[in-house]
Amino acid sequence: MEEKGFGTEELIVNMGPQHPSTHGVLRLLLTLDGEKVVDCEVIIGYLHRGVEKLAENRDYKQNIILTDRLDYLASMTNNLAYVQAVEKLMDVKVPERAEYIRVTVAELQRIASHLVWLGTHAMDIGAMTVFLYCFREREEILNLFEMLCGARLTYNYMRIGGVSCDLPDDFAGKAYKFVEKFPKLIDEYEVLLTKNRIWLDRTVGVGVISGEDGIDLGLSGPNIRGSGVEWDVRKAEPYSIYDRFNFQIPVGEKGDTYDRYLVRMEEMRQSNNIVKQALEQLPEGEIMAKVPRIIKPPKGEVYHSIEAPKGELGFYIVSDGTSTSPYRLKIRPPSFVNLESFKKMIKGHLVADVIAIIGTLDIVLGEVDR
Amino acid sequence: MEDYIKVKREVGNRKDEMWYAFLQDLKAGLCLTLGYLFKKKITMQYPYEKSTAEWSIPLRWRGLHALSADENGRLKCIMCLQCMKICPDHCIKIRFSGAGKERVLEEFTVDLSRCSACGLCFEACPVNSITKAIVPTEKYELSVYSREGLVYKKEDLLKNWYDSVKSRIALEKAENMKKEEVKKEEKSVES
Amino acid sequence: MNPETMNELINYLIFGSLAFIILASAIMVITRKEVVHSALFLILCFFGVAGLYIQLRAQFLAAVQILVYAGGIMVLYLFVILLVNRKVIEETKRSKSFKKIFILVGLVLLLEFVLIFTGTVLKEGVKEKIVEESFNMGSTEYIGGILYTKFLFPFELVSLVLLAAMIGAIVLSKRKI
Amino acid sequence: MEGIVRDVIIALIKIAIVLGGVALGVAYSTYLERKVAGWIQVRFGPMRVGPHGLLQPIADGLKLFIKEDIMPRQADKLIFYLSPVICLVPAFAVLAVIPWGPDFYITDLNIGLLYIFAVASLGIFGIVMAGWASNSKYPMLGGLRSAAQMVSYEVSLGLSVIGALIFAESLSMVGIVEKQMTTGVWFVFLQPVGFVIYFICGLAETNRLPFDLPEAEQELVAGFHTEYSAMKFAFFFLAEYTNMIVVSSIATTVFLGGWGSPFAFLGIEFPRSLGIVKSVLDFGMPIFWFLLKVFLLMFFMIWVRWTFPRYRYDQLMNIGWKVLLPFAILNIIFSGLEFTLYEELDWYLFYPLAWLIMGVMVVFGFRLIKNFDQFSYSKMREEGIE
Repeated sequence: MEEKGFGTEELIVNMGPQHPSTHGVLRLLLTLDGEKVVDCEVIIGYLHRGVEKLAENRDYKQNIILTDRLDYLASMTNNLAYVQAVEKLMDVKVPERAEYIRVTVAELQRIASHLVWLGTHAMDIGAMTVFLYCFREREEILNLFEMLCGARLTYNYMRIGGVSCDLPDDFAGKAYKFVEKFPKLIDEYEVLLTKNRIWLDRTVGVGVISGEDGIDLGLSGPNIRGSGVEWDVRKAEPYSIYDRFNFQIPVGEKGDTYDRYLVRMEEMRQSNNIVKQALEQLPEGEIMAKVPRIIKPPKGEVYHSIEAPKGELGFYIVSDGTSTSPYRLKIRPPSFVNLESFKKMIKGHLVADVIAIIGTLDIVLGEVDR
Repeated sequence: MEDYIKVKREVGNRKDEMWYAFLQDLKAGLCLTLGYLFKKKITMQYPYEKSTAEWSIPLRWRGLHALSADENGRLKCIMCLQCMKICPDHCIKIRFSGAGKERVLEEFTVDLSRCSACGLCFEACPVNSITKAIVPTEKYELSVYSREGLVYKKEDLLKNWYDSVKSRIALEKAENMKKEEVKKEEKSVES
Repeated sequence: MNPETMNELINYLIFGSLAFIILASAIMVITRKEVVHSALFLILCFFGVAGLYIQLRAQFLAAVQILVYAGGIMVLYLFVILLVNRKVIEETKRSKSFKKIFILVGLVLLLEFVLIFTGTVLKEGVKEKIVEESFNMGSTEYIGGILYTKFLFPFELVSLVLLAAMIGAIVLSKRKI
Repeated sequence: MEGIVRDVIIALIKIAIVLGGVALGVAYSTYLERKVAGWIQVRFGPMRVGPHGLLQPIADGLKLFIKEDIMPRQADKLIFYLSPVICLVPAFAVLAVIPWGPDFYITDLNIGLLYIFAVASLGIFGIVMAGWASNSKYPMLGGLRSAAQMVSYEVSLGLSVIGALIFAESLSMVGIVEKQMTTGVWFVFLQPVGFVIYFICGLAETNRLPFDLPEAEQELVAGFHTEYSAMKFAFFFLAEYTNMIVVSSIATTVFLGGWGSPFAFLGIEFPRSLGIVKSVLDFGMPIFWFLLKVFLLMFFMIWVRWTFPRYRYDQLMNIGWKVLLPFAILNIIFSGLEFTLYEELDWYLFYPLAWLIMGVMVVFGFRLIKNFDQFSYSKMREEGIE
């Protein structure tokens, strides 16, 4: 009998693009040895719409709606990043009230985005109920945004030089009510997860990535803060009016899934805090700066990045000075860059960890493929 | 205040050992969900129920387009083509005849199959007498059986306006303004 | 027809059908091309044997037969079959030396059966004695009692052997000690 | 001759009642599952079909009945057809020995519990075969997982009831209940650790969360029944819920006093003056108590499912072999001691002592197997040992 015939064989499993827990149309080509992942190839591009190319043929104002569709779970921050990039290019001073409104909605958006992350991450690991609790709270934020700008997902709210419309009368009250009760609800999620032994088993030591590796791979956002790297654009290079608020950035130590979970949970609390402060300090005044009706920035180029819920979101815009549409627009999407680390994180883990790690990376395919 | 804080990571704590041995972590979760069993439910029974005490469709909702008319039933549109130009998806089509002040609106079509509900057309409209000329309504049930059904003609858009709550609000506002004007005139006459 | 002959007839009918199931499924086991099918028929065969035990009033044995053989061992067989590459199985099946061994084993077994049957069952009076003795043999109490009195030493010995096997399995499966 | 015919007819009637009842119970346990899930998640659950969605199970059944039956081209046809049946039949066969009431059971075997374990262990073939026959990768992985899972947990499941059996001194299901009635103590009070182990293993055997790895929908899409549709899928579904009922009924019989009333210690009896009502109550109340206990256990299973995350495959194995099995064996050793104490001591001495020893056992056991315990396993990784 020949001995080589009894060797084990690797199994190649195609996970996605249609799979319940790849968070969209991500395709993973997994090579399995039993249940162990030996190799993994990440295949993207199923949701490519050519946003960057489209932007070259639309004017600056119309491009705002394209940014809505990048990370469709956090349209507000996408708007903010783009709008601020153009403002930087044109050197526009945004009125105080608009800045406060921007910070309020951006932080509410961060909470909403993290809620979706928590819900789907927990659901991938099997805790269905957390998902519905999270969506209950997200719904309230969406209701607020709906009241504010008339849309629930693709807001198209920010404008170059300010915001499109002022807060409705009852917005501040409702938002404040939400902010008041939200920390208690975070505690509830924590009861279900933080100390639960199953949750600990599934997350502790899974998908570990060290700070150095994270920096090498260009990780950003909660993903790199989970590894103990103190990097947050809001603190490192404060944009808008973030330097006026009292808040802290949570940082993990080990860089595993559990740390990233803790970081995001704490981030929700801090964001909640910022919203509270912003609502309290909200000044009266204009919501739009004086910008020309047809936006034609001077010749030049600009890169501006903000701290989106998923990480550092940057817009690089080149203007030729004569056209009303950008000569070139390049997006640095956090999800796309964060996904790079997937291969490094998954090596040697089991099939079940694949989805745990996709969950912890918090990717949105709209942003990955653009 | 420090900018960065370490998260509290309590894994494998010695003091929690007995807590885990007697399954207390599981008990805590179970108690929470049991509590929720008897709490008030938040589901809205759509389509039987279209609004609740907590939520109803807001006035700013970017729903179906409508062409607004004044209290005499005349379209407010001045055929400036601003909305057509700003629309990123080219879904508005306007045709008019005549020139100058005698322009007549012949065609105003909104193709919802292309529309991405960005709301730029509503914003671009320069008309501002109580409402803009093209306004979003609160309607959100837009499904139809054929693609042709998604193309809204001038008459449909006007009908949308009269169907929506906004026309009533606008009418009330207009009446109020008239009354106030009348009052003002009376006052000025008196003085 | 009086009740006793009726009972006997029913007994024979049951035995006949069980025997048929056992034999037929046993033949199927060795003739099927697909190994999983063979495994399924083997389970059926086990069931037939369990049925025979029940007819002999050895309910405990029947239950254990199903629990251990059908429920435990066959699952492991299936597990192995699912894991092993089909090609390997086919090659093994085609190999001629294996066939020779199997035929040899079969012949030896047949010989044993012939010896046993001529030595016991077919002898005068033995059958009745066996029937009489085995009337209570199958019950749980009887087996429990006999295991802990008459066969205590062998029982303990077997458990020791099993323990050794268990430790051996752990040591073998552990890659580094 | 007449006797045989009568026996057969009575048996058939009993079987019909039990199977019909259980089938209906299964249908409505899906309703219960969805309702409880809904309520826990602050929603309503099914509401549309019938008042409060009461006809939902029937609508679901009809839907599954008229759905297109898809057969993968590469599948092994015979086994693909057979495996849902193989899955369902043992689940129903087990019902034969479950004593719903003192006079209401299909049969009483003197090896009752053994029969249940023997037959119940067969359901796994359906799953493994389904995984293999589909000839597709996700079902295959699901089938393999379930084979390993069922085999592992069956061991602890069997060992966990032995403590109770020491006290019952019988394997017959009716005998076990009657023993609890005569001594007046439910075995759950004598064997809480055994009960907990049994219940956890029961969750694993029925593939319920946190152990629903064979069909973990987030990883393996639907596990072994990914390729199944229509009635064949319905069979798996039926089998799963029937198994839930079976596991709950065994727990009720062995640990929770079977049909015994929880208020039996008050010594209340229905007065003779009630006449025929008394005999109906005498027949009906035990069945009611039994069903109530089964219902509560099933509710608990559902409740657990909608609260916890899911274990990973290797962790599941670790728990089965390195936590539950040592505890089950410890429990057996303890049960021997407990039985001696039970015979020797009065109840006011016995209970505090037994429970104290039990507590010490749990603590000691947790410490002893700590290095294998999942939670400490995380801690170990935390400290970088692995």
